[in-house]
Amino acid sequence: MAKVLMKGNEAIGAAAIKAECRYYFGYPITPSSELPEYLSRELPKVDGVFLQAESETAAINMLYGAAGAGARAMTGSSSPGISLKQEGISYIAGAELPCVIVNIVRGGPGLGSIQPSQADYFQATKGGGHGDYRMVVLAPDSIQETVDLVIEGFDIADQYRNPVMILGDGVIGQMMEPVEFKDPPKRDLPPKDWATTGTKDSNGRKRVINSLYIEAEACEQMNLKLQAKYREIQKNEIKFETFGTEGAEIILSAYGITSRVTKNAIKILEKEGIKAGMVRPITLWPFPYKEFEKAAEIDSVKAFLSIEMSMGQMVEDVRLGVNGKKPVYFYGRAGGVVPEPLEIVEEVKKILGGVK
Amino acid sequence: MAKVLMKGNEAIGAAAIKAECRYYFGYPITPSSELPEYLSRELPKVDGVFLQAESETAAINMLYGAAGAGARAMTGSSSPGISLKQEGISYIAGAELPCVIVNIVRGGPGLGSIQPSQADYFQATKGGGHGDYRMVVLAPDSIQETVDLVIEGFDIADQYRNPVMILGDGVIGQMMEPVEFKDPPKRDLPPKDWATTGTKDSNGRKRVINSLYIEAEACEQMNLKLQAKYREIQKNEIKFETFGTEGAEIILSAYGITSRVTKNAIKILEKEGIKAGMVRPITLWPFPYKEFEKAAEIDSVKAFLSIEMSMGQMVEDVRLGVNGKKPVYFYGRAGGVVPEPLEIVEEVKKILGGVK
Amino acid sequence: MAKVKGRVTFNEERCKGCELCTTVCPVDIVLMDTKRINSKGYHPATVIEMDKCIGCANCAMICPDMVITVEREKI
Amino acid sequence: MAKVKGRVTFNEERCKGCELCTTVCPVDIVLMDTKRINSKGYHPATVIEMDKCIGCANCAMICPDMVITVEREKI
Amino acid sequence: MAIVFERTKGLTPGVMHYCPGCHHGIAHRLVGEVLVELDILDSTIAVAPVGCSVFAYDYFNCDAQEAAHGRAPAVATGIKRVHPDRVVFSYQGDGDLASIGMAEIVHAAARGEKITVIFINNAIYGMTGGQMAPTTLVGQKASTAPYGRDADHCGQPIRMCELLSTLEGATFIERVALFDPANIRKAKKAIKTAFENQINGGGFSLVEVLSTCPTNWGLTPVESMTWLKENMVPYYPLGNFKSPGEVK
Amino acid sequence: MAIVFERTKGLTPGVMHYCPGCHHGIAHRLVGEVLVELDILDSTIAVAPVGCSVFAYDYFNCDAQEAAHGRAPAVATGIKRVHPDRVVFSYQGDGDLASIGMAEIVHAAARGEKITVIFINNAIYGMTGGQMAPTTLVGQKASTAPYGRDADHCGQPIRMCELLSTLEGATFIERVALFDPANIRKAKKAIKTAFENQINGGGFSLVEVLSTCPTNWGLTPVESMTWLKENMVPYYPLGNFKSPGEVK
Amino acid sequence: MAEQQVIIAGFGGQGVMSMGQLLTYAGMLEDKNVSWLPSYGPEMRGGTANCNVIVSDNPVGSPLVTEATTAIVMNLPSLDKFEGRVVEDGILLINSSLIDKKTSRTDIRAYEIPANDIANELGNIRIANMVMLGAYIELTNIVSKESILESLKKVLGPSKEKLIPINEKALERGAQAVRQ
Amino acid sequence: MAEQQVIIAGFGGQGVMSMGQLLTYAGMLEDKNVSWLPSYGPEMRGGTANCNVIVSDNPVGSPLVTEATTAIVMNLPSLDKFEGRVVEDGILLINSSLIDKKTSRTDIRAYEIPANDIANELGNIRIANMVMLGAYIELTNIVSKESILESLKKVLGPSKEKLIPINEKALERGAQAVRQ
Ligand SMILES: Cc1ncc(C[n+]2csc(CCOP(=O)(O)OP(=O)(O)O)c2C)c(N)n1
Ligand SMILES: Cc1ncc(C[n+]2csc(CCOP(=O)(O)OP(=O)(O)O)c2C)c(N)n1
Ligand code: SF4
Ligand code: SF4
Ligand code: SF4
Ligand code: SF4
Ligand code: SF4
Ligand code: SF4
Ligand SMILES: [Mg+2]
Ligand SMILES: [Mg+2]
Repeated sequence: MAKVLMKGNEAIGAAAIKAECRYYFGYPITPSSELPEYLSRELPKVDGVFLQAESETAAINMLYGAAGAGARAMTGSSSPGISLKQEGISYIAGAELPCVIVNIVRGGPGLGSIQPSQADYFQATKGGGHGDYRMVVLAPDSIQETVDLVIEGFDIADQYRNPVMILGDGVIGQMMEPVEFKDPPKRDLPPKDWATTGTKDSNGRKRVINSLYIEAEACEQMNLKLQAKYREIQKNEIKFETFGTEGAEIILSAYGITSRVTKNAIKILEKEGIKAGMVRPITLWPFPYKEFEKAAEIDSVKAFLSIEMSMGQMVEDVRLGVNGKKPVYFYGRAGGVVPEPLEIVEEVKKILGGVK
Repeated sequence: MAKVLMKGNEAIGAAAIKAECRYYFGYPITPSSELPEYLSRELPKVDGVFLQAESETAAINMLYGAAGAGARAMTGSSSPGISLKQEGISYIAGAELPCVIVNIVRGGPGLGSIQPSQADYFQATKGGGHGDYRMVVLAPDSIQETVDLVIEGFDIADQYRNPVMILGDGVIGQMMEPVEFKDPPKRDLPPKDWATTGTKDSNGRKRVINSLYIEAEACEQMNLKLQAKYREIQKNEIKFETFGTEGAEIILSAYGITSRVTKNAIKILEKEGIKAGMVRPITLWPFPYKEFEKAAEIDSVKAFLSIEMSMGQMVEDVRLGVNGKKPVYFYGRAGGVVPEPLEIVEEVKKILGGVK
Repeated sequence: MAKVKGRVTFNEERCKGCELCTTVCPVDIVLMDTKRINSKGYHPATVIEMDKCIGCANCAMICPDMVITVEREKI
Repeated sequence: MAKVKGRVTFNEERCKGCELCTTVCPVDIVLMDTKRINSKGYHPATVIEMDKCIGCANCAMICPDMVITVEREKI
Repeated sequence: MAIVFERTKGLTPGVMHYCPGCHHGIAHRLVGEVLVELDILDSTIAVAPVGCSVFAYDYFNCDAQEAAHGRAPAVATGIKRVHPDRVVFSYQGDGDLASIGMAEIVHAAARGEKITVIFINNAIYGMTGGQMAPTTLVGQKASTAPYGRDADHCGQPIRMCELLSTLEGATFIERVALFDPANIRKAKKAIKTAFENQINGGGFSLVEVLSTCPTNWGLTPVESMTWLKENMVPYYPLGNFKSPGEVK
Repeated sequence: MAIVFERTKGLTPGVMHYCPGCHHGIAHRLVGEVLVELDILDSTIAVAPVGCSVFAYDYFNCDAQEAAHGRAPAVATGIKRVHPDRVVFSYQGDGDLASIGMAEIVHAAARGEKITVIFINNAIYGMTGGQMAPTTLVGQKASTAPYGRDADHCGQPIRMCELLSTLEGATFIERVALFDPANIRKAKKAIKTAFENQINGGGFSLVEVLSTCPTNWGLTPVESMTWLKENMVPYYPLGNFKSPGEVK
Repeated sequence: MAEQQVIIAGFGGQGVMSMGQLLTYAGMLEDKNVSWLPSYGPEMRGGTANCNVIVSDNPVGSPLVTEATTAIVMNLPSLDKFEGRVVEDGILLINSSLIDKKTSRTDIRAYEIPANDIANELGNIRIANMVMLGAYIELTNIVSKESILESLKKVLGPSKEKLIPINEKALERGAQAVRQ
Repeated sequence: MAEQQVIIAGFGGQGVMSMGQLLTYAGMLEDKNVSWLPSYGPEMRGGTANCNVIVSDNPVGSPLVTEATTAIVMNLPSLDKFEGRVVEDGILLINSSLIDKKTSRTDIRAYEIPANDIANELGNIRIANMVMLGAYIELTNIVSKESILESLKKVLGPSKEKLIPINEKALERGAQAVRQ
């Protein structure tokens, strides 16, 4: 398939269709609305169903129903809307339903701004809903990667019976870049022999989708099962991009669009004779702690700097990875402001001045 | 006032009334329902208003309205209900409205169990809603401390114009212990000269409660203002209990009811000749990182163990505090199971065997 | 008027002693056996004058716990 | 029938050129000034034959942007 | 002798957890019987609510999903859109459907979602211990209305059938009660029609079942029957509000 | 000459951000005029929605709170319960009130919450770029209904006045439109009554204002007026649905 | 340094919760450290209920009783569930009116008290719990009978003060039953 | 190693977004690395709109253009907002039909193009954007006119292919305007 130029939100929709997702339930919100708009046009053409839900709360519960019925299904929204989905996400995780949830993050808290942000990192990675659960959180930095991760995301969801979140931001949602729709790495996906499709399909054996375990001990068992699965995911699914760490004076970490700004900064630093390496987490959960551990052991590395469009969220995971071996600094912009390369360059110089 | 024997949930209600809270908006849910039940009986007696909201979503937004109108007001729920409040909490934090939110945590994820749990730690402390915001999170370990913290919590909320969460669990909500209703430490509280009460009260100067800043730069300013406030809170409001750290071989950390089980374990360990110290965070945010840093520097201390009724949440903050200086272990039970002292004793022995 | 004869059987272990069935029998033969107690601790419902039963199934119809089976024949 | 005389004033900088006011004037004197453009880039509404105005305020009533002030006197 | 009434195969064999005399049991049975009579047990997917009937997923002898409190209509929508050829129904209490789940039920009805809803109105929150529901009668006591529901403070009870009947998408709406065998038979007929309507491709169907909660009403099961008849029925008139055949 | 019409002091002096010809402007003005005429500007607290009128908190010349999308009735409830002697109103769009905020508006009405609601029904989501609303007419195109609203797929539009009128707590309900001066005058009268009802201690009041969204309808403001009259009014009949005086 | 860790268990309607609360209240009146923790949740509906009570001279650690110094069991399922939780040399009080099984433990002090029968004799089946409580305080002396009655007054309120004598009698009969 | 970082800005209806998209599309057709990023949000309603385009031989770093090699401004507010963003020796294209102000920068190459007037002359005011685009590619040669037209065909679809010639003319007139 040739390259096409697509807006991030639309590319997500197209990737979902390519991944054989046929059901979308969602409620519009800037800066993600082109996703439902695209799918309202395109899903009917492939006999899929686009349904505008009355709210984000309804949408996530429709998704629960559809995923529990065995379908590949998706919802999407932006920050305040994702907050409204938290109960539903916890239910989906508890009932182990595979599905994809898109968050095109905007400035918060509250009504905030509609500009790009990364301030929903904690919510996505640590659990905005109640209870011990995890979503696989994929954070692309280009439209091509967005498309690739959406397509693979559906497979990951099905493989582990787990919700997968695509964590983008206003830039990812709104920008256009050329994309190619490629097949994902082949995975052996288990049959959905747990889906409620009527006992016609299961020789009369009744199937139930549920997360209620009234006895604490049973509920603990469910949790232990989830944790075992999460360890499996941590073992198999960590994705990151690392470069220039050997011989670097400082390691910059950033994800999503911020990592591209950071790359520009690294180029400028290079010209000025400062060698900065980079670790870019692609899966925010499972987080590539080991990669930071490794980088922290490089002698030349004096410090880490986490760059985020937030007031400091991923930096905690960076600290957990670095585990005291090197100082970890933070630079962030908030409320919808995207940092500029020169700001990062300045910050790096300040830090290296300080630790030198 | 003499001691009275009260159930945790009712004591929270009584403490709120003592703190001059006159408005409660909530939706029933086990194991927190005695709180709304109590206040439906008692608030009318002091000319207050108890209103059963149609949902947790409505309740948190009623709370927003009432707090914005200048009242001392409260809501409460348990895990799934708190998930539904996440958008509202983010709005309240963004609009800087003082109020108290009670979470009597139960087993999750999903519908889970109704038994006591601490698996909403991340949600409470890192932000279950969208955007960079923080609640002050108070985690009492007895009914007396619950009452004290609820009463002080309203003052903290008013002092900083910030939501305060009381993070309990099924045990805290359901158990009875003797309590005394004491006046909180005196604070100089700022006048609520921002509350919407009609311009009659403000010489015609219009007041607006809001968290929308359509320009990214303005939204960033709001965030910087919030962050400055959060630093102030971190400076002034950290609460913890530490004991037996000097000369300890291991530091146990636990909060809420788990800390009492842990204290029993420490006694047993003492009898067996193992000296274990303890750091009990009372404010989960702001977290007493320094206290862990200090403990990590004690020579005798070989390891830390975080004990939780979750699959490992606070342990991340413990790690951030210890910052690689000593190994940090985790022991937890999930889904509503409360650990028993002997389990902890065993775990400690295993760890000390391992690190020795 | 063709006469009908009925018979009701109680799966007593299921009975929760709610007494609803005792209020709807047209021939008033369903009552609680206050002498006995099932393993759940309830006095089960029972019928003493079975021959009066017309097999109308009212009792079964109102029973929330599916305790009662009803048989009927024309005689 | 007592005659009334009206006068309308346009705060032109507020006008967004929506033309709603032009559709409701009973004497049909409100129209868009296609020659001029205000600083927002809109052709403002205006009245040419002011003496016909009866001060009915229809134009002001329908204007979403509070551009129009209406005066009236009996004559 | 021929068996004229026996345990329906529409329900699983275990004993249900409901309190003695609770109407949930009767309502379950009626639904189970209808599923068997319409021969749709193996093509039906139930959606259980959060409320006393939370374990309905265990009791109905068909596939089932447990929904979050109030969201059963949304979950049912998700299922039905994926399997339009299957029968999907939700079973919900009055707290679930008329309080927290108000938006979901109204919108499912407005969309004309081709699902069937069994709505158990017992004028109280049963499961959580007798708190006030939107359907609690004025003056009725509840654990969050200890002085009796005060209309001036929190309004009068909501009549869901009347409210939903204003929506074009709702094609079958009926209110029934279970306080005597005659009414139970009517209730079953309504439930059957509600499922038939779905099978025939009709829109949204709902049967409101006035029910007792002896435990939280503080009455015996038999007293509860009388209380329901004397207090609930006058406020919640029984009858059909909408039928598929009706001219709009 | 005497001034017979001038800019109301009920609104702040700035220019509003609405598109040319958008009815939000007219509706704002009517509310502002009523607040002034009833002399309640300094005792009123407005609640702004999320929608094109999100900045209403800036425009109404009184205290105001910005609510989360759909939750204005809950926010208004919180305020009114704290200040029962103040006048509280919410101003909401059709997405805000009839979609995401359905539960909140129904329950505020059911409780007989003593607030006034101005409901702007423009049959579309204006702010976010023309997505389908629950009030979008069948066949009408929207950015999420690119082939026109299909009743079989997502039902027919919701008539909120009719739905809310089934609730006892709703004591004044009227639907008005703004497509000509006569109707604008009627609308103002309805808005005034809705506020008077609150001042007099009546229950919940709501005025639904049929409005245009030229930008997202893809029509000129003048064409929009005609489209509204010819398409919306037949489906959404104008008139009073409930009045305080009425016998229940 | 007395400390009692008590589990009280039985059917929903047998007053096990209030028995525990009275004991806790009495402990508080005697300035001891106390806690009361109920089981809660669906097993309470028609099923069994239990509570944990701690009365101690020291501050109460965990309010959960995992090793009971005493278990008071009012019905068979409770015996089965909780006899194993009693510490060596601990006390097990069995309501023998409803439980015809004996305990399988030999390392504890078990007492069989026909509480329902005694209560019936006294004319009020609902005070079987007080019979058990009387036996319990007789054996442990953790609180006085007077404190229990004082607590009962607080709980019953002035309108029901007339019920005090029969409750007192129940306490005494319970004490008698274990006094040999 | 050519790289163009372009800001295109103007009123909502002036086609600045599609101008940027055409350029991006053309870059893609020529196998360059490209990105297009719009401003979004409420300022678009009746207000101003702008987009960032990058066309480069290297992989695109950040899609945000903070230092523009070229700015194309279609109205006065855009000139004021963006002239400062142009790098030294960069290009500033000013739609002089609507902007009668000159740039205050002296370190850049500024061109005034009466795009609306030219478009009007060509009989279609809506192609003022193509005039500007013609000028832009003439100056930078970052993509060919043919690629732009090819992109336009894709965007317009077969039904509107008849509009190609007038657009081509607009491109040429724009090129002419800066060709001296
Ligand atoms: C989000 C959420 N809020 C609250 C609860 C607690 N809760 C469980 S059931 C219930 C009410 C049940 O009442 P109803 O729907 O009338 O059913 P019934 O028990 O009367 O049959 C509530 C409030 C919950 N589980 N989840
Ligand atoms: C929770 C949440 N969901 C979605 C949005 C996005 N959003 C903002 S306004 C709006 C719809 C507005 O439509 P309407 O209420 O009809 O008002 P109008 O703009 O038409 O006046 C939506 C979906 C949001 N801000 N918050
Ligand atoms: S079947 Fe009819 S007659 Fe026979 S016992 Fe039952 S109710 Fe009575
Ligand atoms: S109705 Fe059923 S459960 Fe109730 S008493 Fe009769 S047989 Fe027993
Ligand atoms: S006031 Fe009446 S007559 Fe005068 S211009 Fe306006 S609409 Fe026309
Ligand atoms: S109605 Fe108002 S804004 Fe519209 S054209 Fe007339 S004066 Fe201008
Ligand atoms: S609490 Fe009420 S509704 Fe629930 S099972 Fe018992 S009687 Fe039925
Ligand atoms: S988008 Fe529509 S509703 Fe919003 S301001 Fe413009 S015309 Fe009005
Ligand atoms: Mg109920
Ligand atoms: Mg609208």
